[in-house]
Amino acid sequence: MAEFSQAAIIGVSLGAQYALLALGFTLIFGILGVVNFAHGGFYMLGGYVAYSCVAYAGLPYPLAVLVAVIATGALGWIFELYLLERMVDDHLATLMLTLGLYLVMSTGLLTIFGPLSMEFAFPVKGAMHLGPIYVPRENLIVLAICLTTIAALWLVLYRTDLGRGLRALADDRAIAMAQGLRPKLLFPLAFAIATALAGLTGALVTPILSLSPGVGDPVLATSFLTVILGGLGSLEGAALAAFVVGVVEAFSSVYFGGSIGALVLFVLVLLLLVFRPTGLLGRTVRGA
Amino acid sequence: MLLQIEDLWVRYGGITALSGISIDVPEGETVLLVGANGAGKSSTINAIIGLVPTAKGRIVFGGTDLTHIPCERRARLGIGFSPEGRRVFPTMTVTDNVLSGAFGLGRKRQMEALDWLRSAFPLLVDRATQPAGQLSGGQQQIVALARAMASFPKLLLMDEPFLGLAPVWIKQISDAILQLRARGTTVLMTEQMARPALKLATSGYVMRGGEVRRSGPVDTIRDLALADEYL
Amino acid sequence: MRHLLLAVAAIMLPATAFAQSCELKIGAMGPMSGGGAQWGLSMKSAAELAAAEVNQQGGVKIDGKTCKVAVVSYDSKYTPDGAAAGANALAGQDIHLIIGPVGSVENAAVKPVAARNGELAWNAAYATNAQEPKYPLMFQVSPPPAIWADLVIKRAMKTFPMKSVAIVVPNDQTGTDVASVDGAAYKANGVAATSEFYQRGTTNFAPIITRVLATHPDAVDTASSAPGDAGVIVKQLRLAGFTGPIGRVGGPGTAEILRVSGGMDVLKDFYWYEAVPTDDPKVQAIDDEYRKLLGHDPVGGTTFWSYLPGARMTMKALQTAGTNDADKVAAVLRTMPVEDPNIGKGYWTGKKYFGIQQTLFFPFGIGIIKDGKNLGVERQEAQPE
Amino acid sequence: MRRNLLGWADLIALLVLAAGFFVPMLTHSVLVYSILNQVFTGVIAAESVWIMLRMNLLSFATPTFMAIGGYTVAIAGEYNVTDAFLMTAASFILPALVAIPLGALVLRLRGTYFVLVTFVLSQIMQLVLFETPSLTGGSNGIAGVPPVTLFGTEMGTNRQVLEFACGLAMLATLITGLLTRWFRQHFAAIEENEILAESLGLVVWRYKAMGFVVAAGISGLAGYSLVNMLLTAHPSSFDSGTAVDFIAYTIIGGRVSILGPVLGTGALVYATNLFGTHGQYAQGLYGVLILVVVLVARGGIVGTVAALWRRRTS
Repeated sequence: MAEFSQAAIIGVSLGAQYALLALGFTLIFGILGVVNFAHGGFYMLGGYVAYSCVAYAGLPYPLAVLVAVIATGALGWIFELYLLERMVDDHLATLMLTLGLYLVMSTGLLTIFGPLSMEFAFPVKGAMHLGPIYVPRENLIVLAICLTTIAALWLVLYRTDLGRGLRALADDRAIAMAQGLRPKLLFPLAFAIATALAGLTGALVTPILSLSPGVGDPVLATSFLTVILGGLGSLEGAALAAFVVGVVEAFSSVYFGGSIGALVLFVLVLLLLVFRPTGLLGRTVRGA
Repeated sequence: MLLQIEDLWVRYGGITALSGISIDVPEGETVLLVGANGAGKSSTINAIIGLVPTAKGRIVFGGTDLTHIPCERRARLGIGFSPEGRRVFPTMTVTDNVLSGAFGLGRKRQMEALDWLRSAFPLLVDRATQPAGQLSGGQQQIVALARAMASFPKLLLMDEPFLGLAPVWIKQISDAILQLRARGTTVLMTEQMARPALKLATSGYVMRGGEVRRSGPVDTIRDLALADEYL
Repeated sequence: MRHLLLAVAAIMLPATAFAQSCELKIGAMGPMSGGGAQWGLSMKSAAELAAAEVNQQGGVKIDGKTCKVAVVSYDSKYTPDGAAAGANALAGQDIHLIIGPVGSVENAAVKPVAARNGELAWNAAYATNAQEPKYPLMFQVSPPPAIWADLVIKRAMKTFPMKSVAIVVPNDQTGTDVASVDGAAYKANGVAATSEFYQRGTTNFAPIITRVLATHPDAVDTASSAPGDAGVIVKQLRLAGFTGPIGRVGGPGTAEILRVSGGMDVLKDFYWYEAVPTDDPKVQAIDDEYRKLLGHDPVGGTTFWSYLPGARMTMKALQTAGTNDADKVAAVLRTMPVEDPNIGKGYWTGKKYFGIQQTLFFPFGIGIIKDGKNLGVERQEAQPE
Repeated sequence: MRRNLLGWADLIALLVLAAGFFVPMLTHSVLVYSILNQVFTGVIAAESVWIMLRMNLLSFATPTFMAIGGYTVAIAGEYNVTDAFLMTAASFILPALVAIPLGALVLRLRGTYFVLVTFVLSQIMQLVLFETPSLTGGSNGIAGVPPVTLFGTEMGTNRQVLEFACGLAMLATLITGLLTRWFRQHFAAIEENEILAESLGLVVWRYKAMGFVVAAGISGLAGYSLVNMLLTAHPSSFDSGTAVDFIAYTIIGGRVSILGPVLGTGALVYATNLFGTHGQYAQGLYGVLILVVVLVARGGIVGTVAALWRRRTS
């Protein structure tokens, strides 16, 4: 029973992190039609910026996270506006561009910071123990921030003009433009929000786990899996699927071990595809 | 003249869709483009809003040459657009669909538009929170129309608003167009179903094979327009 | 954009532009990007230092001419394809002496290719088939766990008595091989051992740790997990309330584990294997020498130090052989005494385990941290086979 | 209308590859052999990507089927079955057979969803390889695969390995050329507008399935070529990340013609080897190259050359 509760706690905290990443990934895909291979790169960058702020500039950690969010968002903005925007309708070209960016980013970070993991610790330490069950305090804080961010994102998307504009562009770009929505303004903004989410996740999670060049690769794989499960372009689906992935990963790893556990997740995704080819909450998919 | 089209050519790859048409839309009037499928009606509308590029010719709206103005800026100049096949934003609620037509106008004007449209189309109240993709064709047409009107446009473009609709919806939408006209909105609409559309229009153009065959006040084109309808 | 192109061109130039009259090139090949970048870059530092030392003394005499030694590095990306391509690319530049590759994954692919090309290479692979008699040009800089695991475990048990251990490793070749070797060594010492494999690319180990702790082991051994992973494992083990000793009867990287896990207070009780006695001031002096000769810091650490003796001996063998021919250099190498000015005296080993005596066995270290205090790395002398 | 079996682009591609047979007469450089070997393997893999792109499907499944082809050869080698013709057939047919049920699953998907799902397929293959040590050697892979035999003669030298890889690449190009030429209009219709094609009476799934199965077979040939070059079948050779390389080859080369994958592979493999000697900067330089080509040379190498040619002649 202790194991069961422990797995559930781990699953939920994994799910919240995955949700932040997958929401950004889905946002970029849904609105721009771009598969962002650099998503893991922005996660990494978020971690390194926050680390640099703490280690070199002596900023307090919360401020460092804020700087990381702004920096990753700004880079996303610039990348979309100056490179991606030129060929935003060519899905293969945008895929290659994000891939190229990822390679450049990871090489850049490796060159600047070296190959070793950084000494980057979360300022709040320790765990709360309830009998055999424990909950690390840092995980609670990160969970709270993740959930708050998801709620804030939801408010922006569903309760503001900006969100309506973004969703309209996601639904039908040509018609949205004909209604006067400005992609030149909204696309970079959407990309920046998404990369800032990845940066935020990186700044929050890397001090809990580890920060080294290469921590971005698994991020991409997890985002893919989550988005497939949730249904492409569906933000609710991505959020829901993120928690499913987190919980399944936790339970299967606890009960079947690491490598079989990963297989369980994949098999689950395949099974879902047999019965529901559009994912949990997906709709008909636009062509690439 | 609110909208003036002079010698407009549109080409898709090797195919010429419009070969040098000229159309005038006077302020306050409802102008109808009729013709069979492939006559070039939608190409004309799409060229005005900027969804297809013009190969040659000029489109002047309220004194501004639209030729080199991108699509999204044209809408902001005061052109409302209700596209062929409705194309509402399927995942967004009815209210959000309508509000997206008034993007960036500020909260006050958006609410004003919403109140006005809701009083004109009670459907918008009944189905306010339903995703537009789940509505019937006629209901979607109302939403598309309301979305196009939400920015209080000077010119409203309507591409085949009756397409595939039951008579009860045609009636509702016709009433709405008449209301608009009463408010002084200029309308340019296309329609294959000439009969109900002719009741609404003040003047019209009959198109065939990418060219204008005849133009003038409604009465002068009625016979040709109806001949096409049964073609 | 033009600036970018110029920059690319500028980086590409040195490889071709300075074809001096006599320059002998040696290779440094390993992962220099991605998760394993530390290894490849450390190896490169070792090759650079060995070359710089030779150059300082005027270079090597090859076929009657005195040549400067230059290091050409190749990023194998920690893949077999990359490593095989690297072995070929280096051979294409007439390079027959390679410092690297590092891991089993690369080594498996390099073996046949290097044999075909006549290249001598140095690995640090832990795989049970890392060395094979049919590949006589392959050498090893340090022995695999089978040679020292027993010694490390015996020493650890003196400080940390234990009855059971859980070994946590990735499900790759090195992981599975080391888990079985370590497991056998623990069992030989009367410790019940279980292995727990995690998927490569795992970032959060909390589920694995829940599973491990359900079996209530006395100790947990992170064996050959990447140092970054091991650091997270330590951190999360302690968060979960595990108070037993944590070991690392596997690869180097304790400094990195210490950084990632959050320091001595977290690490608490820890024992590990070091390929060289890292606390020895003579070993640490290697870094100063590197700085003196090359003017900047090495990508340092145990991998750097443990690759250096192999690189130095290769230079010496090259000098004696007077030729770049891998077979001749290898022949000299095999007869050379195992000795290094910084590390000390060692032996050739490997015959019993691999069937070929081409593995360097130098003095190594066993480190102990007890109650959050670093007791230091104890020097262990190498034993002749 | 008479249908040509092959177009001029296919013939040029075959000629370019055939030049590989003559390289050993000019040079014995290991580097040249190595690069060419990688190019031939890469061309085969990139062609399987290209076939799917004909139907507007971007596939990351190439390594999955490469693994099946490669491991087929490696396992057969353990039983000393090394006949070139037999193994070529086997490394084509087995992946193609596996592709039938997989295709039924994934071909229902389109666009980016297809991209992501095929990416996941290649990750599943990795886990399958790890979890079946008795068959595939698990994480150790299968080392020491014997060289192929052609008419009973062992093809073990560098030169013979190169010639065999060249032959496989030409075979793959021939199959790709025949397939895409034969179904040219069908593929074009699907690429242009699948829904429209379907409404016009084209049985879309049949052509998609055909393309997917043949592309899988060709990937299998690439796996054969790779294993024969490395003499090792190892899970990390078939990592999902390698799919990215094959896609890059195709897109950088240009997706408009079969010359795209051929030239793109040549250029990028050469660049990889050039950058490889710059150690830690290799990946970044590769990334810069991709960015530059995509931004500056739209349509890839072939598309850009064609555009320049048209500009000159018009």
